[in-house]
Amino acid sequence: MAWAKKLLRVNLTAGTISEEALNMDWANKYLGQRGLATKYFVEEVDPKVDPLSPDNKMIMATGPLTGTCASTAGRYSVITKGALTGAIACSNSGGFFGNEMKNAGYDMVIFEGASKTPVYLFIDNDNAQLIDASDMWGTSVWDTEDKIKSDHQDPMIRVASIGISGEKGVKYACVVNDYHRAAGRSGVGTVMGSKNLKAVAIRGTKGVTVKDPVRFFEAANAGKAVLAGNPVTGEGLPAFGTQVLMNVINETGALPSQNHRDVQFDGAHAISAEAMAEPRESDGKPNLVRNAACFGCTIACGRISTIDRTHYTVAERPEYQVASGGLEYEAAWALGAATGVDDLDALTFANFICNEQGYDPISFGATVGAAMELYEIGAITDKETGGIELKFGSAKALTDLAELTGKSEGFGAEIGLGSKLLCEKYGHGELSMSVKGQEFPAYDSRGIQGMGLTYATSNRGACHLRSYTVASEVLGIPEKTDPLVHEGKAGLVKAFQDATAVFDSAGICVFTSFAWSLEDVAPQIDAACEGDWSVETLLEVGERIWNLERNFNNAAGFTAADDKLPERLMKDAAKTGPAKGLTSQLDKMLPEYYQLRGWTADGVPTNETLGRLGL
Amino acid sequence: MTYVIIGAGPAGVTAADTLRKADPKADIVMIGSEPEPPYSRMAIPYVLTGLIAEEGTYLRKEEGHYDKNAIQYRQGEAESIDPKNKVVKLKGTDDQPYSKLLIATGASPVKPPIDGLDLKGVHHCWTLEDCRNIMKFADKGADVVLMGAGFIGCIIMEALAERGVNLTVVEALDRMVPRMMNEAAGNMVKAWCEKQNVNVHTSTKVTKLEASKDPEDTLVVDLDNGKQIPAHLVVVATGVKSNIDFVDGAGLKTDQGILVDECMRTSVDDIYAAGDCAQGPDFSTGGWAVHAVQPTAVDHGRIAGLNMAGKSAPFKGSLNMNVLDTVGLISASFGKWDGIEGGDHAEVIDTENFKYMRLEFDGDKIIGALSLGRTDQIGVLRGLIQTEIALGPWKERLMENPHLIADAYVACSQQ
Amino acid sequence: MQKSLSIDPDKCTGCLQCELACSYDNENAFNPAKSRIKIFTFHDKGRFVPYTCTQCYEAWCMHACPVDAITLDKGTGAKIVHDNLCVGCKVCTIACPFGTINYNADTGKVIKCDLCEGEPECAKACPTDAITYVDANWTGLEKMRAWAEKTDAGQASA
Amino acid sequence: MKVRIKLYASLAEYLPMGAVKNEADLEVCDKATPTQIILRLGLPEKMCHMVLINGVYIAPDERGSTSLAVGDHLAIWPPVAGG
Repeated sequence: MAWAKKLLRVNLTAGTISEEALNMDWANKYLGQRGLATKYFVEEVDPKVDPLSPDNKMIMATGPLTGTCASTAGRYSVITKGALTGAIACSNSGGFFGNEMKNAGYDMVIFEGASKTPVYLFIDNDNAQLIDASDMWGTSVWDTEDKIKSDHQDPMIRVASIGISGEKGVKYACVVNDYHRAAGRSGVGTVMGSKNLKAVAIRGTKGVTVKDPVRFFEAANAGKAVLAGNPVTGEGLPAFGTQVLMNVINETGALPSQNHRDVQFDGAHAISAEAMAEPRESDGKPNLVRNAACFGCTIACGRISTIDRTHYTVAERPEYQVASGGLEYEAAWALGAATGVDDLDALTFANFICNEQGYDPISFGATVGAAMELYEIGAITDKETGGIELKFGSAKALTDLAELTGKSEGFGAEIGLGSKLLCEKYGHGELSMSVKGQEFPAYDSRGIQGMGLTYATSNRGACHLRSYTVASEVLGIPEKTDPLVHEGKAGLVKAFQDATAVFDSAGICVFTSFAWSLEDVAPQIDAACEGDWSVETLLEVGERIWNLERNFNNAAGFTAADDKLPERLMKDAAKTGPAKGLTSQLDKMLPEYYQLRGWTADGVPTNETLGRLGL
Repeated sequence: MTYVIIGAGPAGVTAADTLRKADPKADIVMIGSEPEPPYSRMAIPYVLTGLIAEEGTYLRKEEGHYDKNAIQYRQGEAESIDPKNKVVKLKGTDDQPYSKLLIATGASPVKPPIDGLDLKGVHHCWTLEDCRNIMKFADKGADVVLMGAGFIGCIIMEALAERGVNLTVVEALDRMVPRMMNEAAGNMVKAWCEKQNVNVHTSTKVTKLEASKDPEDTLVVDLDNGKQIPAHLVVVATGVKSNIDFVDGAGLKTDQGILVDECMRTSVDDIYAAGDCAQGPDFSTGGWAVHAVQPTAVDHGRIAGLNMAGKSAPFKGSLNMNVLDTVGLISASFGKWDGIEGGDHAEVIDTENFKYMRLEFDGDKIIGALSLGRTDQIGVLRGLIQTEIALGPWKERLMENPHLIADAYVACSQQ
Repeated sequence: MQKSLSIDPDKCTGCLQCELACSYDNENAFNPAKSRIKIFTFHDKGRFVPYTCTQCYEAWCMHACPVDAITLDKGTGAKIVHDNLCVGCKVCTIACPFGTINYNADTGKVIKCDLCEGEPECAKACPTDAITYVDANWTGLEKMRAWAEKTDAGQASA
Repeated sequence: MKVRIKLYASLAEYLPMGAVKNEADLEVCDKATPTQIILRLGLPEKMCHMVLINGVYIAPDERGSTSLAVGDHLAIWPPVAGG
């Protein structure tokens, strides 16, 4: 019922595979996916483990709704200790892989140890086996996916794999499924690479059932009707995708540009959703081919794009002239605004390469931005870059580095360190725009105050997807708050964090939350899953998950001192826009946040809090 | 107007129904030579397995179908045709006059020239009567020898295996289903059958059958390799031939079957032929062939019916195709599965998982295919071949991965 | 006026809600592998094509069935497989040139679209109107039928 | 006086002739309010979800009372989101 109630444990060191019953006591307390897999992870893994050691584990997990007809219910997450951050990592991906895992009869797959030689896991319903992947090692995500489908002569196999970047230890490598959906952040693909695990391929045909089908259909259909009737999820996202935010955030004065030196970018329009839809001069066709959905998604915000055939990146390379996964907002920001590059085709090309070689465009773009600043101040020179003129705004530098980083060659290997290690290496740790080693995404914490607290307290390092207060502060969802003030943001962040943990653990996409509240989600979970699931229970689950993750990080050695933003955001005021003259007010929000969380002033959950949540 | 149909198999019944729709007022007479209502030989194996009762084989399930459609169903065996007087002579009963005649007499199993085939316990598996006889002998654990591992032999094999008999198959040619499969596929089927505990002898002939007294009422089957196999039952499935002897003297041109044109007309006015007895247009070769399979029989029957009723409906030709379930391994063949000279082919063999796919091309068109271990969307192979889709860039993809047939079909036909 | 499924690939986002609805209605489980409608994804063109039975007038599957297990539903025009009569011989699966009738090894029967007794779940579940159930005369399935006519003669004139 | 009008996403079709990159200069009367400009450009009111003057959000009940000054940027979006 909703849960398959079974997991697969793969010991890569021993080459063994075994089935286990899912711990349903835990499922009742942590729901699934992010929450439940984190519970398994913290129970089984030493918090001090080196992320790249065989003692680290990696869990691919679905939620109870994954594979059902609830809208967007095709998600899975990769849970591990992040290679980029050393913190608990949970990266969520759409596409069609999560559904396939559930249909093969598994809620999650736990990988432990490390294989001596490259392997991939092939699951064909009840039959799971590790297969030699030596002939795929050194190939891209795209080639790996094609090869596995071809080897098994089954185009319906779903594949999640790593590219060369993940093999070679680029710190922010992703796990990519369905060619261009990715569990993108924190270096979960790097961990996978360290285990010599090239791919997980699944064919599942068993079907997914729910507790009360009649009620579930009603609840799921009601949920879909809410999404369809909501102007954001029903019209805005399908038509313009997340990229519609480029002009919004720029206008709001919260679009970090050139390594967060500025909060607005002159080239914003040129790399926005509006630009993606404009016919280009050479062939009269727009960058955007069409929108596309992940499994079960009735929103369909995904972009399918092509690059202008005459563009320097692809003119001689027809293999990149076909349609593929196009720019989403965060990627476009990092590849564009963060680096000062306003060439839409160059960004699209870099994005293709990120997908093809499996690494996170956010961390990559942000790191290139940081490197550009290092270059500008002379901390790195042409000698280090191998002759790449690493100037802000250079499309050529961006696309060259994209290819080099994908293969971890030349200066690409340095970019592959991530901004924190790179900046420290060249003596300017302060230039890394990151928290807990993970680069910021596309919102400036001076122009959107809540996001500063979001980044600082995110359990997986700087991240917008742990509490997307942009929704409230800028977009007015569910209600408008003032982005420039810090008052009330601690509570807002906490509420978003707890609710988001529920969405991430249910098997659905957090984008539904633009239209859905937990009032819309609870009936779907309650009809699908055994047990009683109300908004209140779910919120408690969300809070429990948040504290579980925090506890792990604390045990791993993180302290309140790690809940901080780079000095630039605390001291250098925004130069333009509504936030002109403003810095982040994190120091005012953080104590209030700890208090609201029931944590000590040092950011440690009190015994009372832990007891209340049953931790 | 009186339409007369000799034969009550799939071709005959389809023709009768088609004629009724096309010509509501005409008289329609269908003549069958077996005592049961019109039934399907294809379904006999499922009676053997117990999945269905005999009634389950009937070609039309609706109560009173023939009466309701004013199709007069007459018992009788055609002796000869008198085209001049437009009369069919029937054995031991009144002649049947016709305005237009359809010959749909099907085919019969051939008996190889081997001693002992008349012994008790030796049967074809062709009629319901045969089926009843086989069921008497083929009990669980009984020793059964199946002569012939062609298409029909294999269909029966599945049923016999399911009854739990100790089964031995003897095939004279070098592989199983030799007329439907190449060596690679035929050998894969053999390996599969052996894995399912069926004894398979290929390149082996039965030399004679003898009655045995130990135990009572059994047989001994002598093979040309010197072996002797005991049997409670021997099933003979060594091929079929068209039932056309009775048309001698009627002036119809015949070859392997009765020659018909693209409208299923024979060489004699107002006489048509369809189904296993007809040698009709062959889609793949442009020539004429007997394709003794169900889809061809009903296509023939429908085309013949339409043309007899005066609706011009020329036939583009039948595609030789088969689908077979050999003890759980499902295979299919289409068209020129053995290819043409100078044509490309794509082939993937997965011996371990008993999966096989081979596509034969003429330029960028598929002209034939063989498949084992796959059932999904397999029909698109017919579509690809018969609509002569120019594959363009999809040919290269299929050369790389022939399992993309459905994608190729949809891409090329629905863009 | 008889209705039929109308398919507009340009509107399809590839979400598979149709496959989920279809499989649940027919198999009591969300299982795209058992859906009677299938979305074909052409990755490098960014194109998604919903694909299912056209319910052709003179259906090859229906005629080829040796045991009369596939019949015409006069109300909807659907060709219906009767599980109690189907023997699983699979002849229909090679006879249908669209490949839209398929063998289900779990049940030993074939499965195909039956238009859900006139209320197709796929059309109800489609969020973008790529699949609609409309008057038969102006459906996109005409395109498939046009292809069907190439398969042999007699089809169109029947 | 001249102000800069910016209409994005599906509102782009309401841009005056000669607009570039979703922006156009518009001659309006002194102290014009967002509501007046929305009416003049024929924008459906419920589509005007986010109304920003120089990047600062103007709440729906203030759109009729907040005046623009020379050179101000008035940017308007329908309901959108991303992430």
